[in-house]
Amino acid sequence: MTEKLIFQHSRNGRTALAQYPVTSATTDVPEQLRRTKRPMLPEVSELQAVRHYTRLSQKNFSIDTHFYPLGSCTMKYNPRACNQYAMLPQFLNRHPLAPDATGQGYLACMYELQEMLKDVTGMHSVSLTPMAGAQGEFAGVAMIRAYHQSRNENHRDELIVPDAAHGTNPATATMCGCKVVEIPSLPSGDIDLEALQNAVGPNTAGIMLTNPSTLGVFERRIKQMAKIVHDAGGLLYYDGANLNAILGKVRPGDMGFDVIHMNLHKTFSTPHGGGGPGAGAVGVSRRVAPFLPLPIVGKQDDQYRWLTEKDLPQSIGRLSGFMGNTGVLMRAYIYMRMLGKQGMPRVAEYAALNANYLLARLRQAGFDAAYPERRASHEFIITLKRQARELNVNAMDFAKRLLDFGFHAPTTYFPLLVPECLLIEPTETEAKEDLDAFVDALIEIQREAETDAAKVKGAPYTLPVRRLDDVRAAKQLDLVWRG
Amino acid sequence: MTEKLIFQHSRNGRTALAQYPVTSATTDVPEQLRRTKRPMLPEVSELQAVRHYTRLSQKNFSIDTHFYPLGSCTMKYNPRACNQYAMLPQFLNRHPLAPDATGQGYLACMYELQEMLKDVTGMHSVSLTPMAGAQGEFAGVAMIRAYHQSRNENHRDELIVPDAAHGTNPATATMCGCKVVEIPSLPSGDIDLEALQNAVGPNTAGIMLTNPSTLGVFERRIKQMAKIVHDAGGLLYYDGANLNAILGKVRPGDMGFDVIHMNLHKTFSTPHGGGGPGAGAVGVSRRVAPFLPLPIVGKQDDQYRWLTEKDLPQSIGRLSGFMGNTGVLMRAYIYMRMLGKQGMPRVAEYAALNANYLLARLRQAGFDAAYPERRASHEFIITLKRQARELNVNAMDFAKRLLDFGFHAPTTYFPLLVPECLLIEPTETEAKEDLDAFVDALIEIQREAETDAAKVKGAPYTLPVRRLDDVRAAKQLDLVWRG
Amino acid sequence: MPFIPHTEDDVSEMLATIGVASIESLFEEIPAELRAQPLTQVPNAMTEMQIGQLMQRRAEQDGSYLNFIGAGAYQHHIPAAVWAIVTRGEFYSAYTPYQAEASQGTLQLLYEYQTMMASLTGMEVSNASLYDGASALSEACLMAVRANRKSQSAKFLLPYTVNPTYGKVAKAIAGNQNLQFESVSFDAKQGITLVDALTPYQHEDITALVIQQPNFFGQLEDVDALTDWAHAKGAMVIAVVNPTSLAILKPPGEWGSDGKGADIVVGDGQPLGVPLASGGPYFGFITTRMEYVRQMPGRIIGRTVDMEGRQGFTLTLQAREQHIRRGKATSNICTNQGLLVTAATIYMSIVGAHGLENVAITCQQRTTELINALTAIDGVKLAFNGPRFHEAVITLNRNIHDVLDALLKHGIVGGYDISSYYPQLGNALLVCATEVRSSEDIAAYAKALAEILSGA
Amino acid sequence: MPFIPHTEDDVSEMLATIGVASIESLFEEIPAELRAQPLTQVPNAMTEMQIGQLMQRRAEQDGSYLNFIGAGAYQHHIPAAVWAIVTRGEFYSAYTPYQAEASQGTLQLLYEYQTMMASLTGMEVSNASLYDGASALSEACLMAVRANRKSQSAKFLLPYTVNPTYGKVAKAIAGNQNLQFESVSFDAKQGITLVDALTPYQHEDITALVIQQPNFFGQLEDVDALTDWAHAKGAMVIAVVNPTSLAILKPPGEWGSDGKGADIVVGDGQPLGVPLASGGPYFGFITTRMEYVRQMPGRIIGRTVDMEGRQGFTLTLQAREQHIRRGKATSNICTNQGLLVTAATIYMSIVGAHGLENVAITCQQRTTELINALTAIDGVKLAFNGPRFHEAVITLNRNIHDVLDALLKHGIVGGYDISSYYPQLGNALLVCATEVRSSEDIAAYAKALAEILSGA
Ligand SMILES: Cc1ncc(COP(=O)(O)O)c(C=O)c1O
Ligand SMILES: Cc1ncc(COP(=O)(O)O)c(C=O)c1O
Repeated sequence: MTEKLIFQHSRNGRTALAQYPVTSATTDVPEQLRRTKRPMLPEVSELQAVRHYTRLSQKNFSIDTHFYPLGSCTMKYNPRACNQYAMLPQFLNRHPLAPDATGQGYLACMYELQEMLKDVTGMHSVSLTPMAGAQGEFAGVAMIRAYHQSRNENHRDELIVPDAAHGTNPATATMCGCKVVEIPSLPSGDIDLEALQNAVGPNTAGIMLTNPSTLGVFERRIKQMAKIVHDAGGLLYYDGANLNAILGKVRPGDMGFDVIHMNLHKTFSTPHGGGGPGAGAVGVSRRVAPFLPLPIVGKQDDQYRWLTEKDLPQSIGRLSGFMGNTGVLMRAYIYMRMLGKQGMPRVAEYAALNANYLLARLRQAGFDAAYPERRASHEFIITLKRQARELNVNAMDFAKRLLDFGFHAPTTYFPLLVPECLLIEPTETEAKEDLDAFVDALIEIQREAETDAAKVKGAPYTLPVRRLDDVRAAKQLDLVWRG
Repeated sequence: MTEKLIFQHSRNGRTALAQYPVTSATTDVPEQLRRTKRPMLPEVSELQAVRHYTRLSQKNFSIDTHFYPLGSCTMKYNPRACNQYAMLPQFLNRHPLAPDATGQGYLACMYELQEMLKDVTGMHSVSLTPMAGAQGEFAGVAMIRAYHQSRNENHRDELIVPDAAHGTNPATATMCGCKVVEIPSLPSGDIDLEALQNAVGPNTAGIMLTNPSTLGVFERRIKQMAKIVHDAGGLLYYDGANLNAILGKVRPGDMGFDVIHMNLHKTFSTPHGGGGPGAGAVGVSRRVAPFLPLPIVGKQDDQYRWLTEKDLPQSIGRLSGFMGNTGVLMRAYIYMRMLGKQGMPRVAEYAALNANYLLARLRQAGFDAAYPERRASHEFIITLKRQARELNVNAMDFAKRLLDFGFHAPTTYFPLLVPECLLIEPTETEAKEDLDAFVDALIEIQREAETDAAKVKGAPYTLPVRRLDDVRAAKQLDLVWRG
Repeated sequence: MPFIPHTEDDVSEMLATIGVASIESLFEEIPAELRAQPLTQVPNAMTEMQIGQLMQRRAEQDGSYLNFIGAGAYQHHIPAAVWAIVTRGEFYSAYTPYQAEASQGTLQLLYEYQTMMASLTGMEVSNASLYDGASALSEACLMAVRANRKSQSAKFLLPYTVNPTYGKVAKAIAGNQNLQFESVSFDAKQGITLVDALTPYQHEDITALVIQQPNFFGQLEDVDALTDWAHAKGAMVIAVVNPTSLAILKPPGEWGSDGKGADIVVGDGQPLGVPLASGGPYFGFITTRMEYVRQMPGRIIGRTVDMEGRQGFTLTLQAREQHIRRGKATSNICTNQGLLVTAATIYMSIVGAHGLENVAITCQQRTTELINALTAIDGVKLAFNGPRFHEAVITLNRNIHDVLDALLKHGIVGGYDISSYYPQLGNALLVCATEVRSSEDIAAYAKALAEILSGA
Repeated sequence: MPFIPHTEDDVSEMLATIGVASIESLFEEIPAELRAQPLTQVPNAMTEMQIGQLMQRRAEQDGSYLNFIGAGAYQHHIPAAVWAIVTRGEFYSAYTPYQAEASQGTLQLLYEYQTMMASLTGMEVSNASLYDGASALSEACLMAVRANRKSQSAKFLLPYTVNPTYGKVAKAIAGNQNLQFESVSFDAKQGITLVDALTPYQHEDITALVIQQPNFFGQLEDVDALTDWAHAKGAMVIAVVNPTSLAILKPPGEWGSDGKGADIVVGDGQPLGVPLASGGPYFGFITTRMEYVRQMPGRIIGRTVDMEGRQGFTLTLQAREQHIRRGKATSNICTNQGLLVTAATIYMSIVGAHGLENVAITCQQRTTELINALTAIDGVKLAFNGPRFHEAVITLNRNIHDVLDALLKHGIVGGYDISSYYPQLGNALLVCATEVRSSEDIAAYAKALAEILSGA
């Protein structure tokens, strides 16, 4: 059923009276500064709001309701404990600018989180402040620039980015005023070292790498790459979106990376919330440490405090109004404490097991792996190029039809260089029988594609809406409701 | 989609390790007292449990998702604040047998709840301990018996119960060792006074009445009835399931009732939780007060404490292991404080407005009211006798078809004396346009019944299951899963 | 208006449709002299913010204590997921699943619950809940009167080792139908009921013997011997059990040397994911053998199929219940404790069989640790020998009330004073430590108690 | 294993299917010399019970204070319903709505959110969120460079009355693309930016003027005059606003004597249902006019129809975004603050237009009450005259740091020390009282401060 808009439940004068102070006063704001017409906020009862948004929620797929193998997104179980204990009243009611003395419990968590993240990444220092992966990337590249500037190498403004990179990588380079130098991947999925060698030069600021890459394979010659870039005077940036694949197994610091960001909302299982919030903590090697973004938690004589510009005068500065997405950090902290030291490598191990198992089963079922010679990391790519060509059923069609089978679709059409790709990341928290059911569904869809392609192309059928008209959405812009 | 049973997700050795203490110890329980085979509890991951029960929940209709006009059940909005503040950690972690000194905040709420309930019912004293309406009835009838016994009128064991009464009324009488004397209702919906006069006698313990009755009308001659019963030496029991209809407008104490129970899970909006818990607080007139069930909160010098057998030696005793459904009582307390004194009569007023409006609209649409000459209380009865006879579409069919329109069905086939009845209670928290949509649905179903009866009789179509085979359920008993 | 959506326009349109001039007219059938005066004891309305602040203050007034009381309600770890799901609107704000098709979530969950409880207790069938453990015992006794066709007496043996409140409740509830309860004394050394104590009733018509395992003192009864004694003479056995303990204790369904087991099993489900919350809401469970299912009180869910042959769930055997059978029903219960059963079902699913076993073992260890720490103190003695679960009676050389008061100042709720129930035990205190009490907690208790008893 | 469902059987079957002998083999492509050593700084695993107890202790260590700080984050009443719904798994654990058909819940909510924010700010379009208010200002500046075709300078006027942290963040983020920020001084009496202070820039190429309303001091700027000045010279106006205040203040979309309004509006959405939580997660909002929509950063939801003509919602104008446009995108933002927007949307729905107005008015009253109570104390002065919203600067005759420390002992967080940002103001303290602060709270503050300042 189509759900009305909340505004369509609205009636003039209807109101949830328990929810705001009653006052007969009027404002003393001078007339020329005053609002004259009420904003169009809904006027509904509390029940209407509760019912409306409860019903809306049911129209979502989510980890809590569906297998959600969205590649590059690490949709693993978000333990409920993380939410419950991050939301204790004392934590929620504390003002960010209240004295550190009133937040020693909270700061202890943040400090320990910094320490744990250093350990799992092998970096020298960590700042928790970036509010998502992309802001972590921004902080990282800004630090790389600040590092070069501190050495009077202001001209180093070229960032090397593989063609398989996530869009945030080149976009970040631009935001930092850098130029992007793209290098290709080889058919094996590894980076073309020769191209890299040719790409570096006196203007090289560094390289942005994801390892395992977004192609779902581990970059085997990472040490050689590090040497090439370092020899050219550049730094290595690690995009930590795929950290889940190697947690506790290899550390970016040991691979030679100078700067990394982590997606705590992936690897450390904080919820994605239908788009966010995330947390993109950054880690750096010793030489980049002076440039870390503020604030950072310091510890002195068993007291914790936020470090400021005075402590870190070379910092690239502040990236948020306060301390970043603290509540997300709390959730990540709780999760990491529950995993413990033994739990970290286990994450990578079972993520890899699930991915490689799913890959093996799909290959047995006749699907084409994009990198058939390679081990999967925590994710892998199936290409439906053949199906698209022979049956005129493409990756999008498979994706939409999967929804009817009760599975969220894998990531489609990313990375861009693999045609008709499905990037599949099961994560370690899914059970074998659910992976098997997913394989069965894909086999069934393949069968449908062969016998009744129109059925697949018309999917989905069982969701609140059929396939949506994206072209109309972009052409006849309807971005706010006008009644 | 059919949801697997949780046991079907179970695998030997699968476990949610974060959720229990790890121990290598074994128990020192002597062998002959020890369990040898593990119980068949699910062995699933935390995610599997979360996903399973989240998905199951979506298969329910509920107030938070649907209009739920279930007559006699007062399915009004359950404010979320009641849940949040009843579940503050200090409240949840307190042991019931901890000293009263550690529960002064909680006891203050309970004491004030007692005071407020006295006020809205017009009774002399209140005990909060009964755990649902039926246990409140039990306490009430037990008190009536204790009262008679205290006057050496042990023989008074006949309880008069109108034919329209809820099943718990006669069942309670039996549980208290009383005999049930049934009296009929008149075509007007009022009790047959003559029959009442004939029914009373020297063995009369009392009468159990719901007013407004389950026929959805106010018993107009309640004063006369009270006189008849009192003159015969009996007491009047008020079944408070319908208190919502008259809250703040008439008080049972003023009508002449000696004992009442309230359904806090109806009138005071505590959640029904898919079947319970409830809270069936009882109120009594002064002469019945010594017999109240324990415990009760007393106040002395600004300190609160639980009264015991020492304080109330004539009490009928204890009905629960501790203090009754305290968490439900907390929620009712919070709700009552949010309504406040002005909010109480408003509940009755708008409940009556909604019921009478719905009745008027349905009558205009051609449906038959069971008591067309009467005002509706907070609920009313439509009889589909005509439809059953002429179209072979009965109340059950209408009810099931309503589900397809996104409305929970009204109460069907209760009270028993009105054939093919729908007992409809919209409650005060529903908006006019939702009532209108409900009327539209019934009109449409009526149209379907006239043109395509099979369609209505085959309903529902859009729910997780079609109509269920109740006969098979009762004949081929399948009450536990055997793998 | 809080919780009322009507606008002025709504009201006038609705009144016009009804054909009356004012809302007041809707109450015209109520005799004028009965109309209520404004309320005096209900304060003015508070906003949600105000009541929230008040409740927060009251919660802080109650404070947080280290708790060492069990006595029928046990503090356990509850996975955060449990109440996050329980309080979802679809479970929280649904009514009894009368419309099965619109209640499959609740119904399937209850069917799963019945399966779990039957298995945990070793019985064949379970209902969907009763109010609490104490009232469940009353219902079990009433049920036994119906089920034990051999017995006419309606007489029950109720050992002193059964929770005394359960006894009080049984008398208050079942006493009205003239059920009689005879107390049975316990062995002073082991704190359990010996068969010897039953012999006076050897030749009486006894409807059922009640056996609580672990008993009120936390001690383990010799359930096989007691069960054999009862069954040999045609009495039923009603087991009162703690569900956590059943992860390691022989299930009632296997009690007796022939393994035939108890006839009816009841208990309080609180330990399975329900917070202490000053006493409720908890839930009572009852399980029995298939042959007695029609005598069982409360709702029962059955699995069946729909018109298309798909699996579905529905209320069944309703002819036992008040809404059908009225005065002849097995019980008057209607609203039960569904939401708590929801919690317990999710709890059992998450913790699982292996987890529950670990919980039980850890509780037992912690209590042993507690006993060792406390009885190491001068003036503290263990009351009973023999195996126990996670509770024990200790005796002090000082008035219990004063000691508990003094402990409170240390932030400790030190146990439940049972001296008035069992004067023969002297200054007897029932103490309990579950898995939530750490070794540090126990040490803190021992330190405070030592201080208090040494008169420091 | 916590959160991992694999049984031993599963593992061996899966390895067999893959055709390897051990899980370790799956990592064989990783050069051996890179393999990690066991972790040293990550402690052993805790159970949920243990971490829960630890967090409870840490929360108690933080304690509860009466808070009088605002300075960009405001304590408001949040209806219990808001977070009960926000934390439902379907909202909480969903990803970005890339598969529109499986994300209609989130998408429709975001469309409703866009509508509310556009209306609240008086603009035509809104995105679906940015990280927070401070970073939103940076994005707005970058957007203005793209949108203001008349300006080549990338130079911004940033009055001192704008939250200083917002300025720092703008420099840290937008500075990398060589945007320049010029500070503008404020009137010492009224604490607002006068047009006079802008005249030095009269003949410079200015890309945009930033106006914060209410400004960092809580004072109300003469937004019409400032807007007129900017627009007259071809500079854009970027408004930084508090959404609560917009219930009573002229929306930026109407600023200026011609009512044409600001060009880009940003702010922090925290006051709309998001708890303080030591600083986050909050969310940034940005709204603008339709003509600039293609320059706007972040996700945008559009309403469209499905194959059957039914209403549906989807991400649109994605060609602005990094995943399509990569190095040429309007911003690098990907993950945003969706869950907080969920909270804000539900908050605005429940509180409503009338409610938000009452909240705003009450905040203003409370702050007036607070100022009156505090300035009645010897040694306390109000820094600025003129209209304000719910914050004010007071100056003390004592070192602020010491006073705040002393207030802490009374359980009071007394305000935000801005003396280091604005040395010219002396011992300046920014104080705030919203609707959650009662008259008693305010009296308690005044009493404690009087005591401290009188040197008692
Ligand atoms: C490989 C990769 N890099 C970077 C990002 C950006 O992270 P975020 O969305 O948290 O900004 C993502 C995720 O979206 C990603 O998958
Ligand atoms: C009229 C009436 N009386 C009594 C009851 C019994 O109340 P409870 O279900 O709380 O036991 C009900 C509700 O079910 C009822 O509607």
